[in-house]
Amino acid sequence: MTDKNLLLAIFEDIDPAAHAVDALRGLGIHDEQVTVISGTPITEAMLGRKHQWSNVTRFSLGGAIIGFASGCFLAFATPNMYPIIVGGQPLVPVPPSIVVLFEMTMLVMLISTFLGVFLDSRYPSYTPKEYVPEISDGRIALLLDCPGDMEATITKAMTEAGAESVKRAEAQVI
Amino acid sequence: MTNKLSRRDFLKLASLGAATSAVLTGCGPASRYVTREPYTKMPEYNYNGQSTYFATTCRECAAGCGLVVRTMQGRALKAEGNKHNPVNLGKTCARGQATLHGMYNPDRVQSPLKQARGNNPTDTDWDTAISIVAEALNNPADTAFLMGLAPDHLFDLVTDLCKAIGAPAPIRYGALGMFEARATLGEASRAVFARPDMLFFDIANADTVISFGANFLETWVSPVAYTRGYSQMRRGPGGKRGRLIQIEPRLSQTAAKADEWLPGAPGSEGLVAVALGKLYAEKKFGSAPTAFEAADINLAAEASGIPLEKLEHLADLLAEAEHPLVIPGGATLAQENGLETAKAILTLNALLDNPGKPGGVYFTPANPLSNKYQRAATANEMAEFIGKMNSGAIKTLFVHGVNPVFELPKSLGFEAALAKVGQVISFATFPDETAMLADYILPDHHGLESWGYQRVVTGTGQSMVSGAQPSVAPFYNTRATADVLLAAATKAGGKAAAALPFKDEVEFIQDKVSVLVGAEGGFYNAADLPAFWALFQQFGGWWKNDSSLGVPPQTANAISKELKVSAAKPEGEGEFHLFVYPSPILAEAGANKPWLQETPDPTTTVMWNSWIEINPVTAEELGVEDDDVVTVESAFGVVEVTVYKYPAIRPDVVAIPFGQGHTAYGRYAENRGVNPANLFGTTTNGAGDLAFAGMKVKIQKTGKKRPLSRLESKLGVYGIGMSEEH
Amino acid sequence: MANPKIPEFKADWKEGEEGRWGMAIDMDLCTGCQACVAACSMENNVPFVGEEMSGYGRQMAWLRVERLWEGEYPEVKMTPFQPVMCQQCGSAPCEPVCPVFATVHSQVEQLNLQVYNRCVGTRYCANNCPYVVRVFNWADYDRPEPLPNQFNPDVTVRRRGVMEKCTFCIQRIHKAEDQAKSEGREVVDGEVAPACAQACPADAIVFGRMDDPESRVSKLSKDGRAVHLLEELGTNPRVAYLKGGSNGNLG
Amino acid sequence: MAISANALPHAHADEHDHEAYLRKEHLMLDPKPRGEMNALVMESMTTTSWKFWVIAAVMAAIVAIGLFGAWGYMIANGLYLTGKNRPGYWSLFLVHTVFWIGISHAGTFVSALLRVFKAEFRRPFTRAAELMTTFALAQAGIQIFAHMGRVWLAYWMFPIPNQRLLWTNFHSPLMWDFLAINTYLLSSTMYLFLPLIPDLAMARDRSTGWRKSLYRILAMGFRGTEAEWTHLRIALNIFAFAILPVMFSVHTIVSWDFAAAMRPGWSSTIFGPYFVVGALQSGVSAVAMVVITIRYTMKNMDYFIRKEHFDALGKLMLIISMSWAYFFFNDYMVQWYGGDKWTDALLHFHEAGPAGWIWFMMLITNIAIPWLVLWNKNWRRNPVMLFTVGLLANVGMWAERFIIVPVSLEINRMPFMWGQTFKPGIEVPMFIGTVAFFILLYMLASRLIPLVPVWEVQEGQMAHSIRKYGKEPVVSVADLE
Amino acid sequence: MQKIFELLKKPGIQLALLVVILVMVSGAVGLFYFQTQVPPAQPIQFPHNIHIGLQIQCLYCHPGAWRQASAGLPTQQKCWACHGQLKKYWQPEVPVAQWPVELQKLRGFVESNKPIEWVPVYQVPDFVHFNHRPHIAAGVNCENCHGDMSKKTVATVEETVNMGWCLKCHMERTQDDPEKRIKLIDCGTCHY
Repeated sequence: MTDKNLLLAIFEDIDPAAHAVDALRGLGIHDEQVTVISGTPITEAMLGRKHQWSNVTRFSLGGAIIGFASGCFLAFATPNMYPIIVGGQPLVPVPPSIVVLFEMTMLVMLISTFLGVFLDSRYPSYTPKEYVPEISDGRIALLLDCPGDMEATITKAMTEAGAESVKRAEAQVI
Repeated sequence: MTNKLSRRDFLKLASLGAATSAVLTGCGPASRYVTREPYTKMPEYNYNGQSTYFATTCRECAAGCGLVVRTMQGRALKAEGNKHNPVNLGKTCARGQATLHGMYNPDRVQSPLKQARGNNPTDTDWDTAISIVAEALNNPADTAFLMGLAPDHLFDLVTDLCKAIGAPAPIRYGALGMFEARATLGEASRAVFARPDMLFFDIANADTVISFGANFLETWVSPVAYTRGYSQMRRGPGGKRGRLIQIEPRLSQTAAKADEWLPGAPGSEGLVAVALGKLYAEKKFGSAPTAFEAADINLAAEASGIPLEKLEHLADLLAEAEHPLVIPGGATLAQENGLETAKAILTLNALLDNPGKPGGVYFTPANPLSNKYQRAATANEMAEFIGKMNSGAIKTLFVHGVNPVFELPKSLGFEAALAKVGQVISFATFPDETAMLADYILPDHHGLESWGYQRVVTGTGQSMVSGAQPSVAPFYNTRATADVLLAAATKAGGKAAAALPFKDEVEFIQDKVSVLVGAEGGFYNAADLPAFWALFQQFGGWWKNDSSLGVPPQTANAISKELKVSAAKPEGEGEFHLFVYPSPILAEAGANKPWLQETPDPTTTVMWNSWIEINPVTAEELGVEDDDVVTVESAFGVVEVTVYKYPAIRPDVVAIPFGQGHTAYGRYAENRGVNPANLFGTTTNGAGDLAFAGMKVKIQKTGKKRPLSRLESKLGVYGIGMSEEH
Repeated sequence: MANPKIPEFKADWKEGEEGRWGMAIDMDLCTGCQACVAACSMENNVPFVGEEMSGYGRQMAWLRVERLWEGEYPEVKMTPFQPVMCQQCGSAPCEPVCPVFATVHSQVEQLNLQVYNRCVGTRYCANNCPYVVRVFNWADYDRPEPLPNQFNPDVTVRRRGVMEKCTFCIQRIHKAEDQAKSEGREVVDGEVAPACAQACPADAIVFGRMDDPESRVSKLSKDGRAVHLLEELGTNPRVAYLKGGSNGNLG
Repeated sequence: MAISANALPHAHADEHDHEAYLRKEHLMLDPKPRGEMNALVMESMTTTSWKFWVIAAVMAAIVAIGLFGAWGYMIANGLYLTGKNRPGYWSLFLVHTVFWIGISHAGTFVSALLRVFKAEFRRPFTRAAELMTTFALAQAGIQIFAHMGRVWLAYWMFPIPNQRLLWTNFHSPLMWDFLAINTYLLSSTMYLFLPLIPDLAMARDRSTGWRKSLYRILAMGFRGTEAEWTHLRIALNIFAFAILPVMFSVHTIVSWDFAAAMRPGWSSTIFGPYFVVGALQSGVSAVAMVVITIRYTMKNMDYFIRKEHFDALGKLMLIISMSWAYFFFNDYMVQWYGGDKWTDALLHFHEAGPAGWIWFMMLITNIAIPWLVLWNKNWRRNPVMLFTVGLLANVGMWAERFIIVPVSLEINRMPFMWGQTFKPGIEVPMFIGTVAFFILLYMLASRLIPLVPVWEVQEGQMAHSIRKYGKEPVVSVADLE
Repeated sequence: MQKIFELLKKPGIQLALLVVILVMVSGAVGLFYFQTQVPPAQPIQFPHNIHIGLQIQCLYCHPGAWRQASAGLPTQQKCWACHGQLKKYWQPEVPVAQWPVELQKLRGFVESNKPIEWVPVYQVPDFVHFNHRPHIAAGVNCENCHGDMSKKTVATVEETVNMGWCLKCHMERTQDDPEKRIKLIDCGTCHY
């Protein structure tokens, strides 16, 4: 037995889970020590937890900037690297450049948004994790990082809050 | 002789590498590396990727245009006009441009062949071939030569040979000669100007030209020279743009360039000419001379379908003109009344007082080599010759430069007569119809591989002979016919050997042109033969600097003779006049050149096939549409041909171009289109020329369809498929 | 604000700029004889495609002689023969639409270039050419031996999937320029002629330097009879067509 | 599961009936426990009859021969096998490219636009529509590549450094097209994948064997933590907003391929929106067809897809058909009124030329039939009727592209070079091949990918409830995000 | 064995393996391509070094270079013009069989009167129209492109001749002359 344990409490509905979150706070468990896992997106607010931090928007913004820059490179720099005149048009045509800028901005922005999800969520990761398949059937699970000595207290509090089951979480290949 | 296809041999994985790199680059098969080095000791300059140019003479027709052939590493790349040659002054026609497709044609006869009239051809060797020729020369009385209109040096050689051994003189024939009715023109010239010469019409300096169906921009006599003349006339040397009026049943390419096209009925041109003469004389002098006195103007208008006002208008134009000129065309003379028509037209020229004046009619200059003008045989002469063949009097027939099985009207029965000839020896370069029926094909070089010369008959006022030299080494195991004959003559010995004591063709030609060494007034002068010969090759011939056109004698005589012209009586039954014209692109012998086949006809833009031109109104009456196949039937033959609704043809006339319909002659010509010569009859005119333009034919719908390949868009050009209103 | 100058958006050619090479075609003289078509095909290794293909609009000639019909018999008239080849537009609509720079404008020769080996075959240029003068290699056309002996080594042989068009015989221009340069002079008028102009029996096609006001072609192009095809499109073509009668022109 | 709207106590029987009707009608009001729904979806994926494989095999054969076989043959021999000529340099390949790109639009439209505007009926078939986007774009890509004369050099369109020192020509609408289609293909694929992750995790949790390994790899270790959901939701929001302008830009740029050209009839400023609406017309119709097909061929789909969806799609189709008619009229009107003689000739050629019947067919199938059928609620909700209208609208849109590309190409400013004949060539088997390829891909995907986004459906069901205002039970939706 | 499997499961190892495979494949493709670029053996292993050592100018045997597009390869006459006079070998006491092998080959060509089929080493593709003359005129020396022939026997390809290589030089040499640069980077200068 270590001094820290991972407990997995499974709830059937949102309300008991919210109660459990409150109960945990009462027991002095920090929000950071609790991970909520659910099969359906439920907002932090539903459980009365604080807002989750996400870097995806920053990735998007960064991507948009990189995309714009690469668009600029393609539209403004490459024609000058080997100047070729076509159709009596200027070397760097303004209206077509706007198309290039737009498409490149969007492309890199969306790619980096996508990658942002991956990076933020640490995808892909196939290492064993604490998880039970019932979650994707609609259960809500609280994954508690609890001090070893509080295990019994917490288990009891969870059961009281309406947990279906509380057990030691074991990392498994999922 | 190496014949490397591709430099890509040098890639180790040759086939794979070549294929992939060619596909990847989208370019190839490597034009630059098609090397052909005929000489083992190639001159250094020839080795380095520089072009060498050889002046020679075009052999696509008999006009004698000068060519300059660009060659590189022993292969000919391009035929260009010889800018010194007075006939074409550096210009060429489409046929001249495509001449290389003849030389590099995949279907040439590659070595001497022995065959049983087209069956079981087997290669033979030249020694055997020469002994066979020699044997025939030993029996001169039963030997006959049938030759084309080019080249002249060979004709001269054969003439000398025949004279020496006592064989009948060689006969020349060419379909273009027939289409131009040259004999008729000569006869008319004899009657009007007292000399049976080829005439030169000075279009360049005329200001009003009325052409009776002379398609001088297409195939007539010397098209490049006359096109140049036309161009000068339009620019107007005197600051006045010349005017051209064409009277012809269908709008030909020449008529398309005319200011006015008058669709005169075939056979009525003589009447029109005399009517014009009368109107003109009355306008200009108040009364008409004897020749035109009896002309019936109303009859002319009625017979030709040209309204009276138009005739008056033409007479006005002639009267206003400073340099009026009237030209008789081939089809116009190829009528039963053709000789009278020709006389009428020449007399009209006499009335216009243009003979011997700028913009008028001249005799062509005397040729520096021989002033005898050897014209093509007429239909009558050919019929006579065929009769001789039929009678079995000819044991050996030599054929060179002509394809009578294709070019002669079928009705004359040449093919049947050929079967009665003991032995036929063809010198054809291509496996044409006649060659296929020969016992031996002893292939001559292609024109660009040959030595020779051509007397220029017309097209320039300068007296000239156009020289030919090989631009490349012979591609196949062919041999110059002159060399074959010389070798055979030597072998035969006797008179033949004595008459032709020449080592080879070149020596013979040098002997012939040696009369020009030191001649005065030439483009160049050379004191001795080697120097002359070098210049002769360099400039591609010899010619005088100044014009030496002959002036026809006083014309008063001519206009005081009465002209008897009546409308032509058509031959055969049927409701349509058949108008056959030589295809401006293919002419008589262009059908085997793929690019000529693909060059669109100037007026119809049709490629690769034959068609029959029918007026849209007539077509509607017949119930035929574009691309329908109809049968055209004359008393002598039937052909099936596709309809082209031609908006500019008389409703009672149908036209078929001549040039297609080969049954042999290589993959590009074979079984393509129809040969309208199969429809021709046997009627001849007063000069013995075939009255091919006086045929009547029947047309019947077959219900079949055969789309024509045309460049133009029917939709855009005729608005087919769209109604008029919007 | 005296004389406000409107800035030019599409800036690279200026009104009145003639270009370097030009052609003038006298339609009064052109007899439609097709010598130019044949000459061009022989010079530029243009393949022939056979009856079916050519009838289906796949003829490869770089040059065609147009004519239309007007009226009905007997008042029928054929419009003058009009050879149409690439007009070498100064402001060519075909050029900007190529995604890979396969058709570009030569700044030196002021010609419209087709770089065969760069072409990927989108055929946009052909669509955008108002003169419909570009042809596409729909297949590798068969030229049986020994016809390839005739290939002009100065001109690339094109294979399937590549666009091509009239080049004003740029190989001849280069050769003449190279020759002139090695002799330390400029190309003189009449020194270089494309195959079509060289062959033209009626001398209807005149080729030469447009930037030389004394050259035959620039004089002809300034003639009152000179028009340009589809001038209203502003493509600035380098081929002038002389309409009407040729009275008093040329010497 | 019980995260659901509980039924209110009922006062009257008819109220109860009305509520029952509402529940029967709306999927969002007819919640099932999540586990049950999961089971339904899993079952729909794994229940495969032999007929399925027969059809799949036939499709695969058509793809192998009609598409790849024919294409390979064409690459080896040249484009003379097609019906193209001068002046019809572009023809069926471009028609089919535009056709497939048009179809691809609906996926994004249904999924992103309706997501942005929270149109709840979208939920069960967003994935089906997004799959269509990706697969149709693949077909469009095949057609574009087939169109190229030298497809093996297609990479020259990539703006990458190379030994020739040459870059690409950004003046060219084709280059914009290349960029836009690439952007669209990549972003729509990502947009398909992101919301798929939770469903893949679900499938991972309830499958065994090779499926388990496959889903395990694809789900990438998704558990459903708050953080994961948050990232996903934010990303989806960004995607939904950003992909819409991309979508509009793609079809606008496709239209610029034509509109930027200097051709009568093509050079039109209205082409952008006209093409976009046309794309939606064919795309939404195709979605309707796909949805109907799924509903009647796959197991358990009758729960997820209901008449309300047919109804909604029918309404969409009607609106879009009206807009299309408007844009068509707009384009025609302006060209007719202000066009030069060439445009006049072209418009006349459209109606009176040899392809005139296609022009009239386009008007009938795109305007007359949708307007006559879709106004009626019962007809709209009739799957056979809706399917037929959808099919005809697609035929009509094909006809529209046919009129715009090859038929318009026949008319140019050189009447001598107007077109004269059109023979369809190898494009026909290749088009059939792409249709088969599309169907095949879809069939295979339906075995591998949960076609219904279960979590989205459940999310929707959580948010819906029936509230009573006065005596009327009213459907209300809560904003969960 | 088990350990290897365990190792293989590590993403880093997998990535590294992928990179190795990619490198090998591209190497193989490159080698294949390179192989196709190696010219086959010359008919005569001509020793450039000896001839240059004898102070024979490049342009003596490749005279086209200064006046035309193609530099040209010498004919057998040109070779024999000198070699036919070389006293060293013409002595009766030096029979042909004792000549250097390559010279025997040359004599073979002369006797059989066949052209020497030299294999061009520097090949530009068909669609590139290269011209030696302006290069020589601009002062580019032979060795700039062909390498120092005085150190080589048979010619080898010294530079990767591709468009970038051409352009690099063209751009470098025209840095101060924009007018010339336009000419030298114009597509139509080489491609037509």
